[in-house]
Amino acid sequence: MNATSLLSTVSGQDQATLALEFYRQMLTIRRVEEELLRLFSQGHIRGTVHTYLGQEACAVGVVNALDRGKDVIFSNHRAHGHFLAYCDDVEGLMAEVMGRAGGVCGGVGGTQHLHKRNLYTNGIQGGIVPLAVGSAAAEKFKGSGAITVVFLGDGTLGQGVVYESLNIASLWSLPVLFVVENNHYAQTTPYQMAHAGDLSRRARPFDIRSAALQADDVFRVHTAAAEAVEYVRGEGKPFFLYLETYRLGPHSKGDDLRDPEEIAAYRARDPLIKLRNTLPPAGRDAVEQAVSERVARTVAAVLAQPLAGANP
Amino acid sequence: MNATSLLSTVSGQDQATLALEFYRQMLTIRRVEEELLRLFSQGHIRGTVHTYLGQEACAVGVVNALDRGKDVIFSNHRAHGHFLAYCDDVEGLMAEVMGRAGGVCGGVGGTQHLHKRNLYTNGIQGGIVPLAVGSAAAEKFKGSGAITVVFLGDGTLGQGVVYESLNIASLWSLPVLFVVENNHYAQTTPYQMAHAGDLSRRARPFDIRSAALQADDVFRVHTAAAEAVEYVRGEGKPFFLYLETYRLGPHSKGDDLRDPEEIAAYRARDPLIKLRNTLPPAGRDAVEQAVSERVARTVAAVLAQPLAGANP
Amino acid sequence: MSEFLYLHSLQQAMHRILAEDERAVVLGEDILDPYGGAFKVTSGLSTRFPERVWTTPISEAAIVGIANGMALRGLHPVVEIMFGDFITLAADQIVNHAAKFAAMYNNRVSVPLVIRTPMGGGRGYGPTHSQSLEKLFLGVPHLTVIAPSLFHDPGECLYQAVVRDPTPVLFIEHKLLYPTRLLRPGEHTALRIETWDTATAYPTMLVHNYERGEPDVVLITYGGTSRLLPELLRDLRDEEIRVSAVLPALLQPLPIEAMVELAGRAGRVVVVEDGVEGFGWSSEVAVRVYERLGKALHAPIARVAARPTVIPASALLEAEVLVGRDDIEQAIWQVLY
Amino acid sequence: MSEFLYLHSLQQAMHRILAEDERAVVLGEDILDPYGGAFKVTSGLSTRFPERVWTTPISEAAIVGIANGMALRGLHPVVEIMFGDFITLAADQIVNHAAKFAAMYNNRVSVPLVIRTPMGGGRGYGPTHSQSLEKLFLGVPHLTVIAPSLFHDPGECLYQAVVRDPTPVLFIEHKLLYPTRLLRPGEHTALRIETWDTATAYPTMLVHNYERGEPDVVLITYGGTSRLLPELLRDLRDEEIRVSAVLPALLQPLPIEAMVELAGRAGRVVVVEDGVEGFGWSSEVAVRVYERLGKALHAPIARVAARPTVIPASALLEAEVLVGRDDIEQAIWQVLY
Ligand SMILES: Cc1ncc(C[n+]2csc(CCOP(=O)(O)OP(=O)(O)O)c2C)c(N)n1
Ligand SMILES: Cc1ncc(C[n+]2csc(CCOP(=O)(O)OP(=O)(O)O)c2C)c(N)n1
Ligand SMILES: [Mg+2]
Ligand SMILES: [Mg+2]
Repeated sequence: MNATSLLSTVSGQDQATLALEFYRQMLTIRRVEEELLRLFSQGHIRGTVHTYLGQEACAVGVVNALDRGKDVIFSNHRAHGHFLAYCDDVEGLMAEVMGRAGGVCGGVGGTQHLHKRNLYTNGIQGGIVPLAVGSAAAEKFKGSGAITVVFLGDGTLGQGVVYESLNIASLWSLPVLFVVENNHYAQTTPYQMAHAGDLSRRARPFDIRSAALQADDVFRVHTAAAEAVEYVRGEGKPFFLYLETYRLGPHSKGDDLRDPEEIAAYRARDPLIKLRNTLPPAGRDAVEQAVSERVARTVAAVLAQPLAGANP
Repeated sequence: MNATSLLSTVSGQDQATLALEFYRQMLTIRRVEEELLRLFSQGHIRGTVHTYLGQEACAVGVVNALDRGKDVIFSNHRAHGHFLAYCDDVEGLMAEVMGRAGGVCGGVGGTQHLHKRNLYTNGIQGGIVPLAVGSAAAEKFKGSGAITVVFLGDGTLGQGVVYESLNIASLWSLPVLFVVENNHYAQTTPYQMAHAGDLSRRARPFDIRSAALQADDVFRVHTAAAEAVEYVRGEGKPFFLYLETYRLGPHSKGDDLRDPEEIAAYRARDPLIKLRNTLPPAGRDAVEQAVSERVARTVAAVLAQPLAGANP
Repeated sequence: MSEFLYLHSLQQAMHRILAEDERAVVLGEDILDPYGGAFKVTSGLSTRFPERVWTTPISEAAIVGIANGMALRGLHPVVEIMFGDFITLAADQIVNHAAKFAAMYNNRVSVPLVIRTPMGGGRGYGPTHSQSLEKLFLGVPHLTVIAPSLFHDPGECLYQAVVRDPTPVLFIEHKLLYPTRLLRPGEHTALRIETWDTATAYPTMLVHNYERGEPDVVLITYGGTSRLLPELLRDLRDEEIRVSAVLPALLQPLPIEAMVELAGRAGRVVVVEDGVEGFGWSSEVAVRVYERLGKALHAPIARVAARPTVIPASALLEAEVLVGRDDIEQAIWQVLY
Repeated sequence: MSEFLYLHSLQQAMHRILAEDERAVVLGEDILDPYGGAFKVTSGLSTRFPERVWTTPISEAAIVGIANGMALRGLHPVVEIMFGDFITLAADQIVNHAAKFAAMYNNRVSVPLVIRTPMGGGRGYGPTHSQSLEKLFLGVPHLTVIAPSLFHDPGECLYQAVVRDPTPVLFIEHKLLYPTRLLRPGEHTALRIETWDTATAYPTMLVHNYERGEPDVVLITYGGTSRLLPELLRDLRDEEIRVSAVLPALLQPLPIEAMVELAGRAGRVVVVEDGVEGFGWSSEVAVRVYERLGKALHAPIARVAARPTVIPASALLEAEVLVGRDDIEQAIWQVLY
């Protein structure tokens, strides 16, 4: 079934099922990220790890509006959420981040450089945006019916190649969905210190249809994404979906220099909690237990894997 | 006297004088460019030469709104008009383009790479745009009161670094005037084939004040430029001045593949002729004779110069 | 065949590529007919294959990025960068994207991208339109760099790069070669032209100005400087200097065997590159030859390259900076005596 | 002084620069306090000089372009590129702008710009955050490239680059040096550290593991690999191998004299660079030494560099690719026997 139409056609019963599934996906992301931070602090991960804590509604809302069987996703340094929402490969992801033999990229890529099926990430801000446009052009050329989605952060709107890409996507009528996650910061820089004007309007002069919304409600995101996907696929044109969200964790593993009060205020509006509060306790508990067990099991399994490159 | 205020304060008499001076400047550019094309076809110029035929009202209108004593100009591959309007150094320019010892850059730069006083050009589309922003920042930092102007073509709006620059100029409140000359083509590409949306709105999402106008009337351009300059200097903020113009000559020396009817239609609206038609015959004739003689004299003088790098 | 130019070979190859490989698409600035691209390599393509030839805005980074995306998704994109000088704008897409994906994703993808671009001076275009910037990209892992000489079949090299090569390829065309007649094995009476490694897609060509015996000196070079060889080698033959020129089409990875083999026979070696001197192709070639031949060389290797400065627009100044016939000849005399 | 790290030297220099040179300004991403930049080189600056430290959007091309404009207009901008891997995005501004203006405008302007950036792997950051991309910019005319080792005074080099050097400078800081203690002449009991050319701003340092006599082998390297030398040279001394290491701060233009002089004394040479092998710094160094010493060398020069592939994120794979102590040691044994 095409996810795009999920919301409009589902019955009350199905809607409840969907809510639990979204919760499962969001919670999986949350638990995996928390585990990764813990494993990092215990020395099981080197380098860096950018977590998606607080932004789960974006990935889950958008990716569930896609056709996972054919659509293409480009993502960035903060990709775990997009990756899990897309393919649910917890073990492949954790092993990759932890440099184990079973990682999706064999331990070569690491956290920022992931690939599985039709998902590709890279660690250069903005660099993957034209790739998404090229992918959209290729899929259009092949007549596959696939659309391409690219996730980018507020800070990444500083990169010129993003505007080159917006222009060409619109000029050539390409089926690409630009999803901006404004999580308020680029590393330490509040978006207001990096950008002039209203970020949600950046695609306007290129005649790209846009929508802007608060991304604290996964269903709101999903509805908007489904509409955007329908437009992109149906009209064969780009769309610019601008999501206001907030990063609850540190930029990467390090210090968090933001005002703790600000973080606390956003924590009170945590989209995961917001969704949780709408769920029937039984189903919710079952999901929580299943996710916790799964993640715990996976951590153990990954820690038992040999290090990537270790002689067998 | 600060050129910015020229128009608002001049009497009828002065206005007539100004018209003749603008005509002299525009005609000088026109004659120099025509000579360069002729010299090119005669083998006196190698490489390439991008002429400004038909766009003279842009350079003359804008540059006369500047304070030539301190303001800074960045320009591009099609810079002869900006150069002459700024410093009137016909011999230095022609010698440079013709590879003679007396060229402003000693024959190293050539047509696309000019520098004199506070004017700088380069042959990489878009590359000089952030330099203009940096220049504006430097002059602001030094407290010189100078503003910086950068000329760019419609095609050059394809370059991402332009948007990076617009964002930073606005974010940092820098006194820089972006002047887009939409002459309808980038080399062979009509601007509609290279751009989505309305080009004159490209600076909007960065909260940069903009104005768009037909540039066939040098006084209209000059008035708009003077207002823009006043805003940039007074408020210390960027401005985006979008000029609709038309290139009457070929892109560079080569074939012109445009529809001859289209060119003829624009030739009928030639801004030089338009201005000429408003001038008193006596003054006009005097200017024409003076310019013709000057250019002829200069060509002879330049041809008499040794080639750059020739052993004396 | 005497009119068959380097340019024609590339033009024909582009037609053949699009005719035979339905995954091939072409992107670049001003490449549509009737203009057909600044140097006409894409001439006629947009008329014949209108759906597969895309003229682009002036957005070098995005164009290469888009082609990267196309290649990842199974197409065979060919990008034209109008002047090689502008490749700097695509550096990130080449170094951190095209060349990285295969290895970074543990060899589960390939990026069959070809970037074609004209390099070189000699036409008075000045500092930003005359460089030979391929040197910036030599030493970038997993990037293939090709620059056929006039003794190659440049169209065949291009065909192989687009249709068969799974790696990203930077394909260098020297501006001064476009209007030059190709000299293929068997064609030129005064020179003996051989293909060293007939089995590879990007062969190394050997050009000798003598019939039998061993060379007095071996000249290793590539691409644009090949235009200087027919006359130079003929003149040197008149002086009874036996020269073998070794011209790889492949700059990277470096096919060193032919160079070492010939260099060993002469013991005297000149390495010439069109770009500015220092940290370039000729540095790596020379050091590899030293490493392999060591004391078997009769003289230090002479390296010839452009002077390390900007390339001036005016004729005399430009000629002073660029590599000319005389510079090579002088280097040959230097290693001989 | 035992706690005086490479990082401290740079931090102090930045403060001194801004205090003494009123034309100096600093631009970069996330450089404001309290964060003070990803690697803390700009720590404290924005608090003390709030008007002269500008945090920027993620716009590497524009940042360097803006700094170019500032430099042309008389300021002394220092740009921090957060990771050296991102320098590709500024390649056009470096190659076709910063490095060209002076010569292109017939030496009527100068571009006193400094771009600082951390390079190098070893911290598990993966393929796009671990490279040593300085090699891309070696051979770009009129660009000065500097990479002080831990035997240098990196802060003094930086000070000279910003305050006195009229050319555009690419200033390479290896990530693994930041937390490393500087070893200056006279300071280290086990090694003899000398400054070769005391008169220049960017000197070459000599590090010997013996007191008198001639070296058995000369090790030529720069920057980050210097961190491996204290232990390696001590161990080799225990094996009674006399090693002199030659470490220029200046990568380009290449200060060849010290290298040739020392190499000539030993006749055995190892050249090491942190970046991937091929067409790099060690190629040019080795070829220049061959050219100057020729048959006076007792063995072919051994070159050591990283494997030509992406730099993996995970520990063991990364270590396989990067240059380690053992690679250098092995090369030393190789030239010795
Ligand atoms: C070209 C480039 N410049 C700088 C960086 C360093 N960097 C990594 S993440 C980041 C902030 C990105 O901010 P944003 O786009 O808002 O994404 P977020 O981290 O908030 O998800 C920066 C500057 C980079 N990876 N690539
Ligand atoms: C980065 C770069 N890409 C391509 C070119 C080749 N080129 C020179 S002029 C030109 C067209 C520029 O069009 P536009 O900006 O409209 O200026 P115009 O020539 O119309 O004045 C092109 C593509 C260049 N000089 N620089
Ligand atoms: Mg952000
Ligand atoms: Mg134009």
